[in-house]
Amino acid sequence: ETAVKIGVLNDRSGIYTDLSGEGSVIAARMAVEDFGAAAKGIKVEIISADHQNKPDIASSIARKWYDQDGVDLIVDVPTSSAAFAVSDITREKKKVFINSGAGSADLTGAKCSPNTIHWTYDTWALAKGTGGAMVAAGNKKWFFITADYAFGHSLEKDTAAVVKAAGGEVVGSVRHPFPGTDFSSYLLQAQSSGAQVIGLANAGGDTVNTIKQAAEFGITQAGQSLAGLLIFITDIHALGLKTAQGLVLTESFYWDLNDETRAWSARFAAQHGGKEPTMVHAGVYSGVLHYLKSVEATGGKDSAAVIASMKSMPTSDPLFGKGSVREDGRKIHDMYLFKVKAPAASKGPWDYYEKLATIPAAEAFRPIADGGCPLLK
Amino acid sequence: MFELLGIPPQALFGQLLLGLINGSFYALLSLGLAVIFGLLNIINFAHGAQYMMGAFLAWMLMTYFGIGYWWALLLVPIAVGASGVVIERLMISRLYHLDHLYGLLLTFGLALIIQGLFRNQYGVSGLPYTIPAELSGGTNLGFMFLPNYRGWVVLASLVVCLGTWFTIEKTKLGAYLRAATENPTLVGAFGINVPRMITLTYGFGVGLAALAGVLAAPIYSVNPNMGADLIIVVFAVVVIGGMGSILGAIVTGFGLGIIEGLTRVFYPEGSAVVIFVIMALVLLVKPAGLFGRTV
Amino acid sequence: MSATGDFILKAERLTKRFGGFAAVSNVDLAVERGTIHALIGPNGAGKTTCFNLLTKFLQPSDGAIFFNGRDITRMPPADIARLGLVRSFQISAVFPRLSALENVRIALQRQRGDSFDFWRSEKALNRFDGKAMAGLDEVGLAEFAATPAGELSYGRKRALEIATTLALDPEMLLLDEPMAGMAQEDVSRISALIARIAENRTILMVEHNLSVVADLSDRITVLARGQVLAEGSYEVVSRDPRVVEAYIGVGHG
Amino acid sequence: MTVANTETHPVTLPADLRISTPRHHVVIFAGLLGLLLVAPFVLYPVFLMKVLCFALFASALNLLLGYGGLLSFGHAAFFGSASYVAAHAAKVWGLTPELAILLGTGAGAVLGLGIGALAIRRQGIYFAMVTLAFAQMVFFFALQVPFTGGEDGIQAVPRGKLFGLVDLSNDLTLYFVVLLIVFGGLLLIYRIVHSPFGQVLKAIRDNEPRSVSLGYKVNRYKLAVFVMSATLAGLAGATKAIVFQLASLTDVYWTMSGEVVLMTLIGGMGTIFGPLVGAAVIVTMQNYFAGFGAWVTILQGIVFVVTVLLFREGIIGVIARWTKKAL
Amino acid sequence: MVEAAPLIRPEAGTAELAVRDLHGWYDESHVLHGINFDVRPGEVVTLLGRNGAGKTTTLKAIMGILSKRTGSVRFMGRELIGLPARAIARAGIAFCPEERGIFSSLSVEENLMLPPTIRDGGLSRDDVLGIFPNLRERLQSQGTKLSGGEQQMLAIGRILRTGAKFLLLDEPTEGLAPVIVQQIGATLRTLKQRGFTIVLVEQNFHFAASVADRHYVVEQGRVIDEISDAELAANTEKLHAYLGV
Ligand SMILES: Nc1ncnc2c1ncn2[C@@H]1O[C@H](COP(=O)(O)OP(=O)(O)OP(=O)(O)O)[C@@H](O)[C@H]1O
Ligand SMILES: Nc1ncnc2c1ncn2[C@@H]1O[C@H](COP(=O)(O)OP(=O)(O)OP(=O)(O)O)[C@@H](O)[C@H]1O
Ligand SMILES: [Mg+2]
Ligand SMILES: [Mg+2]
Repeated sequence: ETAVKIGVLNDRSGIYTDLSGEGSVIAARMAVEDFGAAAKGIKVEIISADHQNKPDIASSIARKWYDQDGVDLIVDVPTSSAAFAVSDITREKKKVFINSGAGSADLTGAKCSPNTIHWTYDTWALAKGTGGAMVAAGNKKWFFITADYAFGHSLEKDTAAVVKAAGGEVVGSVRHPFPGTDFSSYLLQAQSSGAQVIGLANAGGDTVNTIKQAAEFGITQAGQSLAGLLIFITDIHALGLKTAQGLVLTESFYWDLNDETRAWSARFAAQHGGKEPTMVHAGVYSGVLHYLKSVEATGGKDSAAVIASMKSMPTSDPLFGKGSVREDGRKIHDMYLFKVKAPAASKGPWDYYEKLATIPAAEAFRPIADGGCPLLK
Repeated sequence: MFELLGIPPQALFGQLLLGLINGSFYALLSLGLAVIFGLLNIINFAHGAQYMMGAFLAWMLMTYFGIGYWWALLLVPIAVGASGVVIERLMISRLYHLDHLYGLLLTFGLALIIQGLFRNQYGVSGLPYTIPAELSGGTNLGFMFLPNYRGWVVLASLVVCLGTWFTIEKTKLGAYLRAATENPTLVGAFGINVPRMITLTYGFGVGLAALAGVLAAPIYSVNPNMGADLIIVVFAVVVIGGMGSILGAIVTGFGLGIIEGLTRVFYPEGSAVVIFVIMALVLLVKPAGLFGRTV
Repeated sequence: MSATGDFILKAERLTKRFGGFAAVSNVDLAVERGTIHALIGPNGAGKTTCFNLLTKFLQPSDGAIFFNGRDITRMPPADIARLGLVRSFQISAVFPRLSALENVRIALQRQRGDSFDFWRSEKALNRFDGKAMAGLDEVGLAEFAATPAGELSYGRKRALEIATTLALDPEMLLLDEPMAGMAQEDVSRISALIARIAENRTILMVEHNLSVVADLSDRITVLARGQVLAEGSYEVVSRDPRVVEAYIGVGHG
Repeated sequence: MTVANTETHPVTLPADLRISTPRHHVVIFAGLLGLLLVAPFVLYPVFLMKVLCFALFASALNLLLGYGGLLSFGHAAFFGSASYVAAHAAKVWGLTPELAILLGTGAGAVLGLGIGALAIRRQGIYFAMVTLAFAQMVFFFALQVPFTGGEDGIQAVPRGKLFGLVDLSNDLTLYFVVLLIVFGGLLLIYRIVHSPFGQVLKAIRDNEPRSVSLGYKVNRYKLAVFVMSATLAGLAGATKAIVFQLASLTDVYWTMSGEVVLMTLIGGMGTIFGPLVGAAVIVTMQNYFAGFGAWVTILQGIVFVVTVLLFREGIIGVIARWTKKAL
Repeated sequence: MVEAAPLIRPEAGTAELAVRDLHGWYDESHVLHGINFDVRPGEVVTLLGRNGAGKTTTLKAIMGILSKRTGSVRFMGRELIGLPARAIARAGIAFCPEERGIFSSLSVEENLMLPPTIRDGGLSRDDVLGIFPNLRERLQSQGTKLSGGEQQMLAIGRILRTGAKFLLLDEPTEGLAPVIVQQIGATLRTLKQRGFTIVLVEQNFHFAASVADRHYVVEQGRVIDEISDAELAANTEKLHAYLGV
């Protein structure tokens, strides 16, 4: 019998609590159940902790988990900075890290690691989805409102590249301090720039505030569109449809995609106070399931063997369908472009999205050769 | 048409106006701090948390009781002010005979508790609060589209600030307050109920924070952290204005809002630190602050 | 004592304006070395302001100050103390949480120069203890050596302040109402003390206790409304009708 | 505190007032060293190193707060900047750990000089607010300049080889190096407090104008102690960067400044050993409650409030009162 | 030292203020050890004593601004122990502290007008300015910008406005020029004629002798002797011993 210990490390008090948090633990537990671990002689224990979105806390918890508590696998870890920290330690301690919550495409690019798999989405894929699809729909002129730190810069850079590649044009951008409260000044600048799309290269509370104030200044009514480059269904939930309507965004999962996602989500919501799952929750489920399959396949939990098996075996689950894990650690599946419904079009809570397009797996993610992952040399 | 440093004048006016709106919040918050500091000699670190409570309470009234904005504007400052009264009676009042830094530490702790509790209960993603119907929409000023609500914020804040200033600097009550700041024992020995005055003042200052919170709820995201970083900027505002002075708090609040607004246009990267840079300059040139009295 | 012309402290045309109000205007003051010089005058005459100007706690609006022939008009206060011109305060100033002994020792420690020697043990200060005790004894505070200064009564705080000031061994002392609030017995004791320390120092003092002024001072300058009203020995000054009217009053013997 | 009923108080002879190093201080320092030498064989060394780094940080703050009477609410600026500089030096420039730490400490000192020169122009709570505001400025700076890595911080800092010889990747080896640094720092602080310089500091804290009138250049003393405190905070931060192989925004954020004040407060302001105990308590608490999310903050808040209201002297302060000994 | 003097135990009854066995503490330190004395209506009574004898503390204890006090202080038949300072002030006692207590954030005028009027019959603002003309010129300046002596005038002046007829004055002549001292002496005599009752703490014995009806000598937190003005000449020797003159 193999005893596996899984650590769910994510935000349980901060800005990403709702999109990761306890929901990820529930998702991991559902994966263990659905896999039927006990019946297969695999004993799984799940523990969890709050990394408060800080790399230092994430790294010290990960260190302690690996050194002292015998954890084999860490999952989730939203916030890229924390994800990098955990990735480094996982590599040093030769364990397994499946990231679902973080965005940075560097996790499988310049900073890739043999022990890290990036599951659900990344900024490149979001930029590709939102940027590419918007330009394709004829919205060629872009203006960026960017959070003034590394993450915001890279989000802007990636998206601008996609926009330009698709034949669009960037007419301007402005950088706001992080975190900010008042965005009206930047919105005014965006408004007078003559852009068709205002790309929000920020995250969390900043994005929420920008959208809220855009509604106040009548930005969308005046004909400009807002494109969220890193925004989740939980943010839409917080904003309310009245404010968020018309916003365009990309995600890899939506509870209301098909029968299978609806069935799974119903089970999830029952355990999570009626809240529907986010793509991060879905990713945790899917990742843990695939990990357990590989443990079963290799007959043990030796990290190197398990990871090799995870990369060679195709993935398959009710949430993301069929997919694969690339050599650089990137999990590949379809992505979707959604538009937020108007309040009148919504049938109830959590009925928020209208699907505009599916970005097929093959195109959704950055080609492996472009990432510059040193593992491949 | 002429341009100013590459910015068309309309845009500039627009930005100035927006700065003024932000300044309204700085002014209201630093006024509350100055009032509390003035009498209790305590830096109310919980001010940001109480501002947040104001916004949340408005949201709760709306969500749980269907009570709208206008009532919230009245009820919330009273309710949060009352919580301030309780805090003052139970905790802060025990610290007056001690070094002032204990007050700072106590309210810092309170801020952590209040923010933590709200975070536990409501998460941090923020909650929606809509602009009251009477104030929705906007006015086209020619150079910009001014949401009516923002115009209202400036107006409300000006009225409250000037009213408070007048009361403290020009009335007998204000004289008691100022005297009690320096030597409560002696003022008590003149026959004035100093403890009650102090308690009510704290309640009032906290009420001002809550009022700012209600005003902010419709335009900024209502979330537990909304006051945490803001309060540090307000501290800097207060240092620049000079703590002894109510007028200083108000004028500097509005002024810095405008300066910050302009920085957003000319050098947005610097807008986060411009107030701190000004603070450093003021400290170099006039350590007591622009309106401060040297004691 | 006759004028030798050796002036340790000289102020010329000293002026201080607060807004439009001139608290001190065009005061010429010359203090002869080795004397006790008193500065008297009605309340609000500008005596304390003069002190503040001389020790640079206030910056003069106009005029010049010379100490030992050196122009100190633009010198910061701490430097002036180092030159040997030290003041006491009208409202008593002690270190409330330090013991009386430590209060005096802090002043004695000044002789070592600025003690930025954070690497040395404070045991180095033990060598001042004898002197500090002697200083306390002089003002009658020996038995309170270990008492925190904040717990001393008002009069004793004043005494302690004088002991502390003396410990600096200054060449010249400015005392602002050293007897204020002191009990009679202390007045006599402190008078005697001042007379004794004046033997090899110069003292400029402000004092309202006329008998003390009469006993101690070699020379007196009377200020009124910021200006010099009269100057001379006690006998001369106290008979000046303007001084009697403005300051001494008719009821006083 | 000695309370003297003046008239009945026995005359104290000068000999009793002589300054000497109390024997119990020597004993406690020795005992502490002994304990810390054995500890890593019982407890998780990484945890112990964290406690040690924070103990030094809190002691540095205590030097300023407890003995200089200046409450800095922005000490994270020095801790964090030093941590960034040390991490950058070790990772990008490839310096050996001792050089990286030295460089980081120097950064703390320089920053301390800059901020201190301005901050000491105000007293009391103004001082607290000014330091807080400056620290926030440093935070924004750290967030925006490229070399700090923004949100990501500087990660995967190599621990390297001490003097190019001793490999520090082993936790235990590193522990003893950290112990040496921190213990040295603590002894230095002890000496500063009990030096002629420290005596002048006490006087300034008590009555500033009087100190000026005695001829002390008060601002230089305040600046000196500020810089010393900033330097030692820097030493703590730089060491921490090497231990955890990471420098991040947390280290410069204002909550860090608050945390270290809390450590000092709960251990006992103005006591030698208080900050040590405070650091141990808070780090343990954070460790233990890491899984409880927002409750860590709430709990810290409660500790703050309770300590201020009921327990002002802090743990060591209370013990000092019981035993009637300066600790 | 003096030979043990009999403890004063005057009988109550006619007294406006009767202090009995008053003990007082600063935090832990016990400073007053059973003070007893009486003040009759319309009288000026001084407390004399060396520095640190407990004179100021006695006034503070009467005024209710000492951290702890026990015993009995009856004012017009009403017990004051246990009342907060503001109630004592409202009962008609006004206090002028030795450190003057001028407020720096208030102008001279505001300082003067600060204490609320307790009852009718106080001096008017102009009366006060008539007594202390120095103040008139400086009404708009910041309170603590006044000279030491001017602050003293302000501190006395403001309590005369309140209408309180019972004054506790702690060293009111300290730091005042002789002319002003004489003026204050005259003022006190006028007040006395107007029916004020005054407890005066004084170091300036000549001044005290010129205004007071009776003197109590305080030593080590106890009243050790009582001398009436009439007996003064006969008792100078003893007083000198008490006060170390
Ligand atoms: N900082 C200041 N601003 C404005 N006016 C001041 C200031 N300091 C002193 N004055 C005024 O200057 C005059 C002189 O004051 P000063 O303190 O020198 O008097 P003094 O001679 O020492 O009187 P006293 O004997 O009462 O102590 C007073 O009228 C006072 O009100
Ligand atoms: N705040 C205090 N804390 C502790 N002890 C004090 C305090 N103030 C005064 N004392 C002590 O109480 C005793 C009486 O002091 P008090 O001030 O009443 O004396 P006093 O008679 O007014 O003397 P003075 O003439 O010097 O003003 C003194 O021994 C003094 O040291
Ligand atoms: Mg004077
Ligand atoms: Mg007294």
